[in-house]
Amino acid sequence: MAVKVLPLARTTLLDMYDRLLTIRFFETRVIELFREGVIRGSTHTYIGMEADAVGCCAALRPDDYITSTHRGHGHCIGKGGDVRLMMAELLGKATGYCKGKGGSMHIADIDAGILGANGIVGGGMGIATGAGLSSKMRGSGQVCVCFFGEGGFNQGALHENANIASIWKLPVIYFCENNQYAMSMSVQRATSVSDLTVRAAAYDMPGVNVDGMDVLAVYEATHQAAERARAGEGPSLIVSKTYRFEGHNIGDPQPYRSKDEIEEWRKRDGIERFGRYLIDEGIASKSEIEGIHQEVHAKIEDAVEFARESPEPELSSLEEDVYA
Amino acid sequence: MAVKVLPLARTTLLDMYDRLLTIRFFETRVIELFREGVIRGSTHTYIGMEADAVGCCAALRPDDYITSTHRGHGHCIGKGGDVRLMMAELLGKATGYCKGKGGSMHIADIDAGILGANGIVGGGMGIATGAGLSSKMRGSGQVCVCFFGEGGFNQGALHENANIASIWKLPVIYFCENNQYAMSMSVQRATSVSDLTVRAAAYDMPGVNVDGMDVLAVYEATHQAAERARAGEGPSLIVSKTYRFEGHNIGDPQPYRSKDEIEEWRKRDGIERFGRYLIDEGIASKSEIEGIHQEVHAKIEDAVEFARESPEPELSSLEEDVYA
Amino acid sequence: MPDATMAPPAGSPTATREISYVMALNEALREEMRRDPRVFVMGEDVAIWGNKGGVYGVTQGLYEEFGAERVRDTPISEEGIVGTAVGAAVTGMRPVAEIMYIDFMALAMDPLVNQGAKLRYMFGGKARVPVVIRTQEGAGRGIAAQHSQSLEAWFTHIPGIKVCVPSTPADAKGLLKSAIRDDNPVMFIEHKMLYATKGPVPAGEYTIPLGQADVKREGSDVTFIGIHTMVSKGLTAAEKLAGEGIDVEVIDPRTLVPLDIETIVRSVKKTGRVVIAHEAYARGGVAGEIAMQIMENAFDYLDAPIVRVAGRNVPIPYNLRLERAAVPQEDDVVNALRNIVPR
Amino acid sequence: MPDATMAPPAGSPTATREISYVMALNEALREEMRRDPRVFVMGEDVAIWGNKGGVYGVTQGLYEEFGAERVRDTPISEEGIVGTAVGAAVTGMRPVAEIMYIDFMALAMDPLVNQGAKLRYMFGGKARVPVVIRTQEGAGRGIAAQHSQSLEAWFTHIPGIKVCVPSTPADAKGLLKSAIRDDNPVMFIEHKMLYATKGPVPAGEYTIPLGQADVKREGSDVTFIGIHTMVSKGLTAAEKLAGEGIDVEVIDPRTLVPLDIETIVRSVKKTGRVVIAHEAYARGGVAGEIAMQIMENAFDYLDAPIVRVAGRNVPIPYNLRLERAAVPQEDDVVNALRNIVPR
Ligand SMILES: Cc1ncc(C[n+]2csc(CCOP(=O)(O)OP(=O)(O)O)c2C)c(N)n1
Ligand SMILES: Cc1ncc(C[n+]2csc(CCOP(=O)(O)OP(=O)(O)O)c2C)c(N)n1
Ligand SMILES: [Mg+2]
Ligand SMILES: [Mg+2]
Repeated sequence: MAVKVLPLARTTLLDMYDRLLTIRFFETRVIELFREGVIRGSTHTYIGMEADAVGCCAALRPDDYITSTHRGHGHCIGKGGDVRLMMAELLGKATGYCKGKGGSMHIADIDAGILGANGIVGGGMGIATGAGLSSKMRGSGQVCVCFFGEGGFNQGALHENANIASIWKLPVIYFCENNQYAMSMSVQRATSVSDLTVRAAAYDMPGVNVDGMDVLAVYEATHQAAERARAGEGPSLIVSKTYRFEGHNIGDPQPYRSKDEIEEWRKRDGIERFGRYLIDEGIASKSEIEGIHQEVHAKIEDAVEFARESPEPELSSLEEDVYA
Repeated sequence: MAVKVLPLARTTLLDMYDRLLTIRFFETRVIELFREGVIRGSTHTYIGMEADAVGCCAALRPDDYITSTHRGHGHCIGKGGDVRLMMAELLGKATGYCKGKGGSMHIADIDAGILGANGIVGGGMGIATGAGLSSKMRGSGQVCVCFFGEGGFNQGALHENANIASIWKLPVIYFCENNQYAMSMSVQRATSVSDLTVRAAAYDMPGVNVDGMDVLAVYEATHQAAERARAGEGPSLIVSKTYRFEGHNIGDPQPYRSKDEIEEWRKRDGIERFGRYLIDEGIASKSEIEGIHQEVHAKIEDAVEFARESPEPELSSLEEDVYA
Repeated sequence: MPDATMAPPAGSPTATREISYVMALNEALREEMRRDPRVFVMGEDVAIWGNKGGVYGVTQGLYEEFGAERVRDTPISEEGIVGTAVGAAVTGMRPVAEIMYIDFMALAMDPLVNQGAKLRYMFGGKARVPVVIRTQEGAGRGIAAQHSQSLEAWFTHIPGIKVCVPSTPADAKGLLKSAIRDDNPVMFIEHKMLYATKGPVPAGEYTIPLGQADVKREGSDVTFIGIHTMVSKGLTAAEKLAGEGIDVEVIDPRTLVPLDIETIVRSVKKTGRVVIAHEAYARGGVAGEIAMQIMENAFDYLDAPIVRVAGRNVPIPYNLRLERAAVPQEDDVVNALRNIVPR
Repeated sequence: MPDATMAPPAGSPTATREISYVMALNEALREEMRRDPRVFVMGEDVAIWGNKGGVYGVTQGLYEEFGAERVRDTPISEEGIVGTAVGAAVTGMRPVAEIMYIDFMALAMDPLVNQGAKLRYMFGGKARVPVVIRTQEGAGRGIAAQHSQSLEAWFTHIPGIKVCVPSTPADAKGLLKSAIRDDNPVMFIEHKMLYATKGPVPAGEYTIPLGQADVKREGSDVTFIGIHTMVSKGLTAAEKLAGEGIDVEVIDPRTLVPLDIETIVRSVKKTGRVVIAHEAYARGGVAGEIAMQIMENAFDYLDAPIVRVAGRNVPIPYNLRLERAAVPQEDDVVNALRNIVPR
């Protein structure tokens, strides 16, 4: 695993492990609750990609921003979102992040710098660039990470915003999660280049490939990009090579990829790998790791219970929070 | 001057000179007629950039396509448009290319492969890519040149379409006319890269810089890109370094650039240069060149007369040619 | 109901089958692609997603039959998709481009509105633009504000674009075939909650001309004009209200551009009362336009103000109850019809 | 006319100056930028084009006063401009983004409609989006189909967006200041043919609240509701018709969202007759919406069908006579008003 900026504090490392697991357990429960019928709509799980969000967000300041995607639960947990409020939102409850109005694709926590999941592929790119502009104009030193999938890389919004961020030297990190597919469309079929970092040169920004199954490598890459951003040197592109272990959404029969391929990737699971690392390096004992599992499990169950017991929004809330 | 694919037939070279002059004289008259008040609206002249359109289109087949821009007169003449119909259109006459409905920014000649000037910066990019797709699906061997300004390079449409053309290996040539400014915005202020051909790599296509004041260099670059396109190898990017000698539109006070800069560029005038070349290489005599000047002059005057004498469209035509 | 103008199906002139809206659309595409080699399909996940093509299955099996050349999975590039389709149309092809959700048309308005819709006119009539943009709209699946809008009003406003909004399998098939044969841009707007609905569809070849409303039920007391899901809600309400002695005429315009105002006016002259229903946001929705045209053509026949039953002016919320409250339900339709007829 | 709700100008409470619409807008921007450091301007050619900023001069001189940080020339990237503005708004700034022509909004609908307009609601109220998109619309300059549209109906349809359409210098200034202070997205739509028009503008600080129509002329026979250039056409027509004994009330809604339907209904109850005029394409234009709301609120007071005088359903042509014929002219307004009042 990448160790350039390490050693990180032990508490940081354990917190990262906690977050990785939190995402995995959260999503696992989401699948169950979706099948149970208490979560509706379209839900895209982050299972397999946890190291991206956790490694990246661990390298950020609490007041930094992120913009997320339709596959947003991981980013939200990574950046410090509250699983109770998330789960309540998924169950459409009044106590949820969005008072039940947003659902999976619109969870946001402005105070935690989470500028929202997004149902529009590429929809976060302008918001991220604007957040970078705002940080710069306010002199706040905040950076904004713009998460997007490799499928989203072909949206015009990326081009326009990356150019703007570059010429204005905005503190934005374009973080492309290349999980190999956009629904049924493989990156090979959809995209003109096989190494996506080639596109960074078009915006005169550094572009680095990173192993998205290696949480520390992701941390490292983000850390460097954030330093650069805070130093006023402008945006960066990070391309993480990762994989979603589950279908695009729940119910996807996945005719576009083989079971073997999925199995191959599952073997590289970033959470297992990081767990082994913590033990091998003597950072945590096996029983400490197990303790985290239990804690996280309890936390998720608590969130589910909180969500289940929370009230539905009042019908009167329908016309609240819109002013035109 | 670039001479790799030369020698071109003498008639071709003289025809190119004719077209260069046709554009220059046409535009010069347009400015007068605009000042006179018989041309209305917004008119962007191509003076200074003639070698782009002429060099490029000379390397195309008659049935090839082009898409043009708001600065479209040159492209139209280069691709074989009829100056009578163009001038009549600028005067808003029923005999014009668009029956007086389009004006400067919408002149098209579908039969000549001219898929229209365009009032939307970037508006031709999708059309060009679609024309390439159509050629490919029909197996017609036609290519499509997509002209756009360096300002238009920052439109999302470029990104989306260049990617599509690349993955589908469409016979499209993205021809960027870098005349240094987009209205008041210099390419340096607007664009993340100083060498625009760097962006070709983002779409896995060749990108070449070409001296836009050298009509033969432009011919050569286009010729190669067209060969590649017809061979099924996909799109190319050509970036021409050029300059508009006049303001963005008629009346532009040009606070964004200096008189000296304009003078410097005027010295590199591609028409003068090509005229000297024809004489120096013994391809045409001085008096032949003068003969062309007179012919072109007469042709433009004829076009003006045709336009002036043509009738206005009937009011009844207002609701014609729209079906919904 | 199958339209009177349909060509009788070959062999068995009156034969129909019960098939779903999604399969009716699929048949239309398949038949037109077989008939005309210039017709092709492009869009995100149209080839191999799910059960062999299309997020809602409309293009299923087409990739198997017609191959990758004519069934093109595209990158996620809505502006590029529509732009490319328009360009292909102008140069001799007849593309049917799919935009997965109408909400994403917000990314592709320029190539349709500023290019496709206007080229023919701007060029003095010298271009044909035979392009169909297929998409779907509507609430009901809990996918919230960016995947549930009904935006037909945007397109209805723009000269040069025809707009189809079929509500039954038979209409969906017949209209899509006409749209593909049309030489002008057509926004073909399906509804996500209708895909699974079934209805009788003629067995043979037929088309339904654009611009012909369908009187789905005759009645004398009130004219109900509904779009998409509102048509069946109107029919159900009509049955219910028949028991109360209220006789509802149910009209489905089927195409908003061209709008068959004659059929609507004929009905209004008979009933004197009108309810117009759609899911789209009430403010600026097409109900206002239809009402305006009724007023222009039949004001003196109106015995009561025209009533609209439409989406609330809020983004569509995720929560089930809120989502239901945001768009008209059965009861809203029944109440509007009941209230407009004097007791 | 200056509105009753304006704060009296400091010092000289009634002082006004004759200034142009463009300078009134310029003053509004300047004053708000001085007042609040979070306010900034971005857009194509806003800084140094022409006479020191702005294709139509609205931002002139701002770059000199506020510098490159707060007056930002952008690349030609409409989607990026609006997206960036929305993002800056959500994170504490108050951007005023200029889109040079409303036609180009076709490239930037997603960041406004799917993002800006909905974020606050989707996030359960927890985001504020204080962004103004300034743009201009309308025919009259011979720049044809892609530079002359009037597209206010698109924005009026979408919950979460306020829509301003000022017709006078005083309204332009007062509304723009309110728009900038509003915590929600505002489409601020100017009209290209109004920039040079002059009118009295209060000398001191004032704002005009969004959602307040202005009765520009009182009258008792017919209510004329006009947008942008149609307001002055209505006033001229009213003067002309006064000589014929027809007393026209001229109302300028000034903002389409919120729409001051109360003021309109009050007038309709008095006159019983309504003409609504706008340049936008008739089909799907806001006249239909306003008429619908009148019908919903004052049907029993209507003595005649509401008449709309609006753009023809064609792309705007280049030729001068055709262009004039495509949008309502003085005579069309006069005739509509004359015809609606019984002789
Ligand atoms: C503008 C837009 N187009 C299409 C979609 C439908 N869609 C949702 S997710 C998705 C695939 C996205 O792929 P990628 O960006 O790689 O992210 P991933 O799902 O792999 O995380 C698509 C096409 C959408 N939501 N928005
Ligand atoms: C979408 C869009 N945005 C803005 C404009 C206004 N505009 C017209 S030409 C122009 C500059 C174009 O620059 P460039 O692409 O370099 O072409 P050039 O004028 O230099 O030939 C601009 C901003 C437009 N017509 N369309
Ligand atoms: Mg992906
Ligand atoms: Mg330029």
